[in-house]
Amino acid sequence: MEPGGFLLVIILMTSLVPGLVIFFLREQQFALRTFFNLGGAGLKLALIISLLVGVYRDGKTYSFTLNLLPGIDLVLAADALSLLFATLSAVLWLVTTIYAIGYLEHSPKRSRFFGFFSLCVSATVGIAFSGNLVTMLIFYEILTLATWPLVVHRGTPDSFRAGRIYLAYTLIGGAVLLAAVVWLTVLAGSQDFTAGGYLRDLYPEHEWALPLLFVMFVVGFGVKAALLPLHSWLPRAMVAPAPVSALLHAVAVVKAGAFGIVRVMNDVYGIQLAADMGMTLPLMGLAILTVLYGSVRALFTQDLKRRLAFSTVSQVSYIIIGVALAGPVGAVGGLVHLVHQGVMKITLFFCAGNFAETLGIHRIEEMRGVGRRMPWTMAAFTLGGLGMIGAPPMAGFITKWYLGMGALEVGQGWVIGVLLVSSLLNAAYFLPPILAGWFGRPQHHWSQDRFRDGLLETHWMLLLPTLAVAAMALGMGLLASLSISPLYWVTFIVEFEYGYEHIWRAVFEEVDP
Amino acid sequence: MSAAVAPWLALIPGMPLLLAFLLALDGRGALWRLTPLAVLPALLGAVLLPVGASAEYPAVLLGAELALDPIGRGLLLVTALLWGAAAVFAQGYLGGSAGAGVSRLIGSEHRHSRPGAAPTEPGLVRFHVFFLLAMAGNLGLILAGDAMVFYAFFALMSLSSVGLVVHERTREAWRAGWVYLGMTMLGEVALFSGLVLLVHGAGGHSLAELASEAPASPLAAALLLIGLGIKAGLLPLHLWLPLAHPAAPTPASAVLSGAMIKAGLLGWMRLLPEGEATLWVGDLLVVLGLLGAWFGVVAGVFQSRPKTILAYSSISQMGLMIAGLGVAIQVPALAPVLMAVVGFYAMHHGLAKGALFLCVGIAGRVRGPWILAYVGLPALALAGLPLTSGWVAKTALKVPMEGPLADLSVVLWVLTLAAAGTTLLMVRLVAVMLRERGPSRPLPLSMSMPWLVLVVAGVLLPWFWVPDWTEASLDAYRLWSVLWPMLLGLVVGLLGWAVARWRGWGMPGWIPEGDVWVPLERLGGWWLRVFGGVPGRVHSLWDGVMELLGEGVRGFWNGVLAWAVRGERRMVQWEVMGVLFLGLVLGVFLVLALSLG
Amino acid sequence: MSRPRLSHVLTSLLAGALGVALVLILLELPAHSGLAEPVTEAMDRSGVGHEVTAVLLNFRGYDTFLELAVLLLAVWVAWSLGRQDPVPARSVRGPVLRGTLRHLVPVAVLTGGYLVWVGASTTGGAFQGGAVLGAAGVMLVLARPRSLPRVPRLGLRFVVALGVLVFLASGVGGLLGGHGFMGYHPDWAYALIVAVELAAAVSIGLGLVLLFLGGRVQGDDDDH
Amino acid sequence: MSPWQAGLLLAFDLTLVLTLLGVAWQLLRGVNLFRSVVLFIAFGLLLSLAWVRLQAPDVALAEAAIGAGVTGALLLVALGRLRRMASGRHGGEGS
Amino acid sequence: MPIAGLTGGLSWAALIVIVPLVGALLTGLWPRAGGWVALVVALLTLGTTLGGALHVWWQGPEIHALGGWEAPLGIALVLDGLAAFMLLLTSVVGLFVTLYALGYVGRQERSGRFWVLWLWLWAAMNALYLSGDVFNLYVTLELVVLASVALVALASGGPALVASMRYLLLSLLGSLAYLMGVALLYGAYGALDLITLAEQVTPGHLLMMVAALMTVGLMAKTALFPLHGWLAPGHGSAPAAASPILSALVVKVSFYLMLRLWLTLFPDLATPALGVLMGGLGGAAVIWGGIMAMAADRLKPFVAYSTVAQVGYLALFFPFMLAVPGGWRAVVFFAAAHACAKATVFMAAGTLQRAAGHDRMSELADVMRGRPISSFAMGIAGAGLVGLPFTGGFIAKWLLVETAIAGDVWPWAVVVVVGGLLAGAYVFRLLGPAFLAGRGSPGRPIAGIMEWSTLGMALVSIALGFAGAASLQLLDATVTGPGGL
Amino acid sequence: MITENLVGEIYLVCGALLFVLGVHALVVRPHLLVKVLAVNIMGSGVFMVLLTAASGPDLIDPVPHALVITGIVVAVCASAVALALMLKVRAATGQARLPSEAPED
Repeated sequence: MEPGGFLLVIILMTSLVPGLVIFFLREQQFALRTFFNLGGAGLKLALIISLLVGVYRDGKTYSFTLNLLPGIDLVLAADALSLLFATLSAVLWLVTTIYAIGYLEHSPKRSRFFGFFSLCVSATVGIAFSGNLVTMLIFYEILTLATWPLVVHRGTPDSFRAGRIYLAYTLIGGAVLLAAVVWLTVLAGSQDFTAGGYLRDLYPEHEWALPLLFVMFVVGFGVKAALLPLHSWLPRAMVAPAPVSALLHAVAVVKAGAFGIVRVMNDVYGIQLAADMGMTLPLMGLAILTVLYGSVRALFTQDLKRRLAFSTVSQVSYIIIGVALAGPVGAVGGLVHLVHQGVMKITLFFCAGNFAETLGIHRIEEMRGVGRRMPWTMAAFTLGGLGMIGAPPMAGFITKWYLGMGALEVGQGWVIGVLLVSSLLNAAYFLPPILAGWFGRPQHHWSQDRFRDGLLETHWMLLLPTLAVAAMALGMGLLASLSISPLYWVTFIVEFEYGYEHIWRAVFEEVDP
Repeated sequence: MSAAVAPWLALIPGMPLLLAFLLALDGRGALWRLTPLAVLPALLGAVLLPVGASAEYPAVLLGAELALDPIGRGLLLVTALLWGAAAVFAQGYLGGSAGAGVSRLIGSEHRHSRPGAAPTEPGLVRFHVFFLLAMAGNLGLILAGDAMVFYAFFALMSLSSVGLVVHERTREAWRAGWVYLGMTMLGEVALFSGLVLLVHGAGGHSLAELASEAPASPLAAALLLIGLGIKAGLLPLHLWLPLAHPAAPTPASAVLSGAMIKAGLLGWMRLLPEGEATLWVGDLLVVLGLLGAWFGVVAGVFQSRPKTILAYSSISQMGLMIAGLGVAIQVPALAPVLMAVVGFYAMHHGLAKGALFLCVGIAGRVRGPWILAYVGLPALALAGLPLTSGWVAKTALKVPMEGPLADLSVVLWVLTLAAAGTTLLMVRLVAVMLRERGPSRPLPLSMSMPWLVLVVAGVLLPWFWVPDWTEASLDAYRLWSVLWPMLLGLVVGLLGWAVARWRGWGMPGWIPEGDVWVPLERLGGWWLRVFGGVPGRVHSLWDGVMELLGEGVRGFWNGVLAWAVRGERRMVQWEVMGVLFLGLVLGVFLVLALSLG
Repeated sequence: MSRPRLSHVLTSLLAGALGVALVLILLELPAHSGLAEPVTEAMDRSGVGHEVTAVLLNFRGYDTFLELAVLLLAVWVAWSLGRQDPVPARSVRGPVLRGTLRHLVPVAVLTGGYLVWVGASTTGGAFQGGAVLGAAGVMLVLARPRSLPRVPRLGLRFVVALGVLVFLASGVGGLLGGHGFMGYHPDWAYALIVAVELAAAVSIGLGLVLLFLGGRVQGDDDDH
Repeated sequence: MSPWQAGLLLAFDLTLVLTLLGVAWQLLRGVNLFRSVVLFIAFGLLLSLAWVRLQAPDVALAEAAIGAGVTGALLLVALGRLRRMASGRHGGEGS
Repeated sequence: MPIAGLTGGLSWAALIVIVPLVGALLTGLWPRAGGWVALVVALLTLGTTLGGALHVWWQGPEIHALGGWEAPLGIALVLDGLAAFMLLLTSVVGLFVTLYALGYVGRQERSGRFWVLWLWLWAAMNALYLSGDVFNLYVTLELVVLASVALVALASGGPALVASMRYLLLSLLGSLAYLMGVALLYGAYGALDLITLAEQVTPGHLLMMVAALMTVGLMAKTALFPLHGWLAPGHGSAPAAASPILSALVVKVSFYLMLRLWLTLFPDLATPALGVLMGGLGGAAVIWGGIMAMAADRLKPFVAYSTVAQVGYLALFFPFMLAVPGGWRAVVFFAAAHACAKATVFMAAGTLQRAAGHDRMSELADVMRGRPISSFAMGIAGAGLVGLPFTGGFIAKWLLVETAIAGDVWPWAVVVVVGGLLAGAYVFRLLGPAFLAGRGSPGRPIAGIMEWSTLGMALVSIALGFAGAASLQLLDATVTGPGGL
Repeated sequence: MITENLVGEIYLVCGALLFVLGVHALVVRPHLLVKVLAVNIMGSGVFMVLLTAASGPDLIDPVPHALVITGIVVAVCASAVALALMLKVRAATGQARLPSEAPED
């Protein structure tokens, strides 16, 4: 174990411990709860930043190992990819916590909510730092467990139905994943994630089992990533409160699935082996179907959050397309979308939450003219929506660009066509609400109108996080070549972790690293 | 100087952006009055910055580059001028208490203003924000030094001008807005994919690299053709244009038609890959351009609203420029010259068309024939009156084609006839405008000055930008060759007008506003009526099936539960348990005995 | 009885089959003398002369100890299942029973004691003796000249547990003395075994009596 | 032991075994509970005879005292209580 | 078969038996002091058990010849890895149940009975785990049966009594079948000592009959499908402090014995066909118990049916012992994980039942919300039942699936995975109502120690999630037959 | 000696049959008292097997004797508990049989 390994454990604890403490706080202990919430979130972010500094500046490696069973360890490790996901989670956790505090003001069961919320974040960060499949499986299952209470948080029959479906899907996915991980462990032992995979030597011997396992992994992780036939829990889970939809269904849960697939592709099988097994193309086909299907469904959905959810279904598969392209540039596109999509979608969800909280808007047609009452939120929504469409200079554009370039690079130019259709569909379901919001005439009064008295259009704890993430979504695209941008980072990962030569030059042709 | 280039270049699109941001931030103040100032950096830059000035912004996008080349410089100047003029015009057109359109704009359902602050129209602020955003895009794309930046500004311009089109929120405006938006999005994605292909081929995204290293990819060319053609009003892709221009407020129409429409052209000039494989692009452009030049005339003549006529005129004029560009692609030897000419033409057209659109706004305030004083000069310039910019432009376009390099006589003829068409259209415009009788209201300086600036600029334009063959064009033959089509158009137009007045005929609406779009729309409506229910029906069918399935599953599950409960009740019975016990003892024994032999 | 139930038929068939199988297997049992030889060899270290007693209280003393524990537990269970109120006295009906009791009980106690005593060397032993004692106790209870307390008092509880306690004490003594749990020092074996047997017999007797008393339930009164 | 002495013993054994089985069968039919209990006591006594035949006098003694005696007494008491319960509050039980 | 050697002198094995036994006797003499005696005994037992386990860990199995009489003649106490593991499990669960019962039975007039029976049961279980003699095992088995039957019957009321009666009769049937097996063994081999027998047994019809009788007899006690009928009513109606003992521990006792017998006496009989039969029964139990749990409408029968389901996994040791050397350890670990989780759930269920005054599942939501500690503990335990990390259940499930796959008997992996899903379905059916909207109410007052001990038990099941490696290592020090499984 | 073996076999068979008879009655007879009897008969059968199986040709093995004595005591304890429980069941449910078990029809 590296001496710094405990830092990883402490990072996990910064959300786990507050979460557990919060469970046992009384409803009225607002200040204390907020202290734990924000303190934990802030501390986590600070620690992760120090980790970043340690990794990048001082070149340290961090890992923590705990023996669970003979030959099977719980391994936490910080590599560039895990740091990417962890940083994303930590940043968005902080933002979402603030948002959630504002959002849930005066609503019941806040202690329970924040307790599970923190558990979810712990699990997500755990997934990020997982150093092997077993560890990832463990945190993945915990994520399932901790998310369910949030989905049913409102306690209505609707939310229960959603919760049931969510559980049905994720538990089955988890079961398949468990079987797959165990099987793989039996075949190859429990090995740490290795860039380029560690199964190459086994393939000739198990040329039947390994592809099957791959399929099982895709199914297992695909449930959370909302891949096509396994997606329908996601739109239903939108009955959850907005912060949940925002952080969990835009970032934590679905990204955990996508992240898992990325790990399996890159660090377990290795892209090359996956391609040799003939697995990348079907996976990409599935992802493409998901992209298109999600978009079409979003188009025909009038409920705002559900529309966003279907959009998530569609967008998360971009990540998978990128990885399945099996080339460095595509990998950059896919991985960077992990971050981009999260930030953009969380923006949109925050906006939806703002609309719902402030004016009681839940459906698209109710958005008419909302831009006049809530211009800032509407602006953020516009930025998020444009980002989803892939309009420059939003973050989504960078993704789309690299996906397109990646597709060309591996000779799969037709994928661009998919991107185009998807962009058009995205435009078809995002632009109408945007236009209606800015230019529509509201035909009736809002079903409610809160927070009118203040200086801002809504509660500051709702507005500021929204604007912050919107700014991030813009900044990640506009300043994509900045050395702290996700793109820069992802390029680093792809070049130095996955050993693709010269990708750096290919991406930042005019910038010397 | 060079140290200031980068911030200066950045400020050209940055200033409107900044102002838009401030405007949005303030929300209700009078900051919108500052809108015209946003063009200052561009104007000054166009004048003062050295040609070839360029700057890199490594952190932005994938390493952004802004540059000022000769064509860009001219365009920048004109564009800035136009935007500035439109901005000033908008102050009077929309803003003042006397504004005619203002009453329409006050649709504020939720006017909530701080007590004490002057009540300001929120729609006004919104208009100016989008106006500034579009301005930023337009100015920026001229400066773009790499594909990414070009695309970004292009998209910014296209998308934010949607806000200008639907600004008035009438049915017409929405319709136009949707059509515009839809086609714009199509254009965006086509442009995007074209760019991806190009950049992938070139291995870099700066325009210089694209020009020098991109292989001629037919697919990329076709995509660019579509993507930019929509903006440029290329013939079958022009559908949005006659809808959007009349729907937008006048200052917006002016920039839409005067400045933004050129973005497509500029894009082609910058991006179209050259080479054997893409020669057909030139052919196509020539054919479509010429068709467009004529179609614009024909369709425009049948219009009865000045802005629509102007829109079709734009289509027609763009057709000319496109044809010029096409020739330049077809005949690479002519390319340098023709490119410059097309650039000049674009500048000319921007100024003239901008002025004309402003005239439409002015027409609502001046009585009767006085309008002729405003509309005359720009209309004539557009028609190519000698010594105007139009004359120089048209001549300049034709002169290189007459050279021996290629047989372009057909093109020349059509070009020439198109000039007649232009004149005809102008006559029709004037006729329509004269017919419109509004109450005379004071014309604020903010509306007349911009017009004046544009007209003066149009007049001065040729003198600042004198190609070496200007002298030659002054000779009689050339003079005539420009004049006779013009006269032809004039005569036909006046005759037609006279006949119509005499007989009291109205112009038949043979070609509706938005020409092909109208039947398409009808077809779409029919399609929707017939098949519109299909998704719903599929959905409800799906729902039904799922419900049935769910019920089946639920029923099955309940059956299983009931069956299991019954079975359990049986298994709890002592006798059953006993039988099972004995059976198991014997069973295990037998299994063991049999399996062990 | 009408037509036989399926479960009965099945039970009969299966039980029959099991019986046949068991018989067939049993008939193939090899003849051997089991542990007879080791027992004989170890007799001189057992402290007693009778093999069965040696096995019961020495070689497999742990079994017997647990068996006493079972009895004790059964007493507790019967007690915990039964009614908790005092058992009322009832007059002994008829002179015959009274006379019988008067003579029989002392005889039974004597017989029991004797059986325990001879158990060390020949047939007999704690259980048999205890059973006789228990029989005497049962008769006493049936006669019941005075009411019995609701829950056995401490003294009575102690006596019931006496067998287990003494046995356990002896066993722990063996453990501490290095002879293993439930072991005896060879020199003391006889005395200890007899002591254990006596205590066990008393406990068994009392335990059996208490088993009789256990299991009274509501609606069950011995009065009539 | 002479052969026919052995034969006689065998006959005795057979008779004993058959009686045991017969008694067991009868008492397990459970037609009359009291009869069953009495038969059970008899069975215990017969069984102790069998134990004697199997050269296990200790077991025989234990069987007679405990198996037949104590168990029998327990059964009788239980039966009596059942009957009292039946005649007390609940009807129609105990046979 | 690494055996450290026979010990004279002070022996952990003997102490482990003696301590609870002394406690049981003391409680019997002074029932009113039962609670305190039980607490002290629980702590001491835990201490001695730990000592014993450490002894096994460091020095290997201990075989204590009782009374100094060696194997064929005397009785041996065998403290090996398996026994130590089960003892440790019993002690830990026992400690928390004791704490819980301190609050539950309180100062009721009849509380003494509970303590007596519980400590007797504990002593009996310890004796059983340590016994190395087939006949002695029978005696201890009877002790366990009588004590546990009485525990069930402590709850008055027809259903509880009928259930305990059924349990008693079936147990006696099982015991006698087992005893018949003992008789056959002795008749054939003239020995009772397990290790001695293990060296002598030869596969044959007799041994098969012995295996059948003993296995099925113990199956009935373990409530393995289809002989589970007595369990749900019994455990469901037992007193709240007794249910966790019965479901978590007593069921495991007979399972332990079955496992022990198969490991020592019958390893040669473990055929694939038998594996299919028993594993199939186990799989059926998993499914059936799950379905019945879905159908249950009262909390405690619901939990009891979950036990029926989970017991099904235990039967997987038949296919596993054949497929993988040491594969049975997965099942043993599962038994421990299940014990911890199930004890927690039953304890929490008892709390809720007492707080609400009933245990109808549809009406418990308020109390579940009002009793967050119990509900939380139940949540953790539920995760344990489903096999979610970081509980012992996850490690157990992992081991089961891994064993099945490594042994190339993957259908059992499917059984385990599907069973986990079913468990997920019914566990969330249990926990779901706690999240329904509405205010919680704590219901009737509850002794605090009941809730906290429940939480403690739940934490143990998490701790077990980190004890996998150590457990397996301990289990490696198990005395097995010559088959060397 | 043949007869000696034969004697053993007679008792072995008897033991087995008693066991089986007991099982049968335990399962089939509804009344709990009879079930208790049946358990005892079963036990007797097992004891008989145990005693007989070990009675070797010459030496008498005392171990089974001890076992059977122990077994008898255990059996009587179990019977006592079962009877006590039976009475409670009778008191609680009104019948001394297991419910859901219809009387023979």
